[in-house]
Amino acid sequence: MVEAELSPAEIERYHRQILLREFGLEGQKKLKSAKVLVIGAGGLGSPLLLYLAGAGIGTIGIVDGDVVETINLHRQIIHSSNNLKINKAESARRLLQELNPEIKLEIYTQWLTGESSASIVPGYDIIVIATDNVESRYLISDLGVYYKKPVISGSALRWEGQLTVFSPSPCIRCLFPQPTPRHAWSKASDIGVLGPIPGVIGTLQAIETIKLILGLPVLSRKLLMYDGLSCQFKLFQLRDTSPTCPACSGQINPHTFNYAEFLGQIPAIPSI
Amino acid sequence: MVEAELSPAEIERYHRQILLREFGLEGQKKLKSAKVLVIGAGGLGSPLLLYLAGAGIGTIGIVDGDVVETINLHRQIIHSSNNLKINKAESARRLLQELNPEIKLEIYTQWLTGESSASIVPGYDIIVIATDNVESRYLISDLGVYYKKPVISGSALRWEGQLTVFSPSPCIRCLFPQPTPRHAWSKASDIGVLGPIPGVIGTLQAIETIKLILGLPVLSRKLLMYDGLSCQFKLFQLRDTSPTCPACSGQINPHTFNYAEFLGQIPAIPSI
Amino acid sequence: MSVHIAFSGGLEDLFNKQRNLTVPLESQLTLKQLVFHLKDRYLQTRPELFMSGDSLRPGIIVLVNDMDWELCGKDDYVVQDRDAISFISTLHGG
Amino acid sequence: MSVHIAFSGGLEDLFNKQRNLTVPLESQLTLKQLVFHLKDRYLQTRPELFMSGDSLRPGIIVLVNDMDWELCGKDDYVVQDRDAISFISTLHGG
Ligand SMILES: [Zn+2]
Ligand SMILES: [Zn+2]
Repeated sequence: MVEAELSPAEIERYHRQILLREFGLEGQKKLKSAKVLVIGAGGLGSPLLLYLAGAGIGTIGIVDGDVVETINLHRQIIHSSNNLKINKAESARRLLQELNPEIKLEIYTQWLTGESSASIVPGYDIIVIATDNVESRYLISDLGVYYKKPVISGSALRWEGQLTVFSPSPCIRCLFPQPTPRHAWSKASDIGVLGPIPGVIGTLQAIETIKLILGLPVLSRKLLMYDGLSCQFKLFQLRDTSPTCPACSGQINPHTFNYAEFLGQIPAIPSI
Repeated sequence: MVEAELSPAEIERYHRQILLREFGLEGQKKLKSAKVLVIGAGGLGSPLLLYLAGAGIGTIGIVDGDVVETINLHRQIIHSSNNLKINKAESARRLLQELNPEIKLEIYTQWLTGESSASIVPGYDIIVIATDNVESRYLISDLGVYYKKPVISGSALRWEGQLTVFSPSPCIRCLFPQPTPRHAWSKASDIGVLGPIPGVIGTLQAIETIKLILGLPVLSRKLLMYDGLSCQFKLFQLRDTSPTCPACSGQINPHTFNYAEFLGQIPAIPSI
Repeated sequence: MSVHIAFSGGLEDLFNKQRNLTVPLESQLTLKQLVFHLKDRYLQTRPELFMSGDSLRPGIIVLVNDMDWELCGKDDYVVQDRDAISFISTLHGG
Repeated sequence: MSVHIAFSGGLEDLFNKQRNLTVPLESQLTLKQLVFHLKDRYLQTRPELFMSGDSLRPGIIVLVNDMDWELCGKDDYVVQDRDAISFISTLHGG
């Protein structure tokens, strides 16, 4: 990878993190050279994108097919009442470019699918799951395995959050070979979520992304559980790659795999 | 306290949190009636203010005497390159009002001092420390004790963060009767800070504020320590109010107390 | 002996909203048996959200003293006195 | 016996950047004595950032097994085998 150079303006902008022992100018150059794909510009994506942009990730891809609605704004802090009905990736791009004009933002105003991802994913180094539904999580994890890219997976609901890094193996199928049955699915639109809860997880996802780029240890094979009501965080050690995992053994092509069938349903319209 | 009513637009906006068992319409009304004073619109204040505004805190006061500079933007995500040289409380107000036009924002484009705080603090229910220096922390903790208001104290540096709630007692002087000596002071401008680290703490401060308003247990007499490098969080049980604490025994008037002398210095210009 | 059970990710709703339970046991059980024990004696509602056939329903991970049960023998792990067993439903929201 | 020492808030810089140390002890020490022991045997640089006179310098809090040392007898607490003692410098940044 050709290492990017830093301009005086960039060195000033990132000065407070360049000072860190684990960072330095070399670390900042790594961030500038990095290309991170974020799928979802909603509850998790809002703080995640702001902090990745602030830190100077050189290229950030944003995928989202949804539009901004008032009901999002208690938690999707990257959007505003001035951006209602605007596509979320576009709405995010506007604020991010103002925060940091130095970085490159590539937006995809669409839902990620097996088909559309073929032209998007290969151009990036790291993929971040910032979605709100189970279908996309299996698709993105499979894409990570297929293209050999680490996947930073976060989720949040009610007062709780979860976070892990698929490096890309072990992957989501190593942990959950069968998906949660449809009758057990829970969505924010049904049972609620407190705004800053995905705020915590999305921000932690930004930190894991930065550490990954810098070559520091991340939450691979570790699960972070967060409960906002008690302000408790727990770290658990996870299993290694499953010898029977169909994705990690190369049997799954995410561009042709039938996720609808796997999840036992016709494709659902993703919720707000 | 006269409980505020919620408009249909507000019920829609806050729907996803109103759904929560611990929330409901009654909880949302409590947030609407609450008045929270945030001192500092910087690294901690950025996510804190965005999530408090998103959640519908009815009145948010913002105190900051600083102006926006490029070197802030790696972490002070509420500001932007379009707001350079604008006072930070004013810059924050602009984005917050766009995120949530329903709430009332009261800004104080000044540094909080013993003198200026007399006309500011009494009008609020809860105070949040989102500053970056030791002087303000003693002042704000003393104000909390003096006016009997809980203080939500957060801090961050390098890869670490700390969080506790002074209810207002035990207060900062119960924990640290003598301040850190000047030769041991560390500032972000000297040793650095990773942007999303105050992001995590500021967001947690927003959650503690919301829980406090709802009457849920918070981190009183508990210290949360966060290390972003290892993604470890630890909770510690803290002491009760110290019988020899000069603030908690009513001997300190924050409007007249000589903080400069206490800290062993002439008042420093707060750092960026 | 007794074990400390923790529920999260919404599973607590099935157990009278209790996130933490101390469960006394008269004899040693395997994790498989413990799951049935919890279903029979503590589950209040909607067993299909906890179990599917004779296993936990998909999407639930079990952690034994901070470790994935997969690393301890899974179903066959014999529960010890004062073990902390967490049942976590994986979240998909964001 | 040995104790697990953790440093944070920047104190690790004084101890060769080690955030965690396992310190063997030949006899029981009070926390007061442990502080001197760490200063004499493990501190690498700038003792004035760790101690002030014969105590820890102001702004450092000590936690013993998840509890404020103030709740355990402070200086006089006698350190036990496998205790986890954390020395935390309070942060002021934001
Ligand atoms: Zn796998
Ligand atoms: Zn006090």
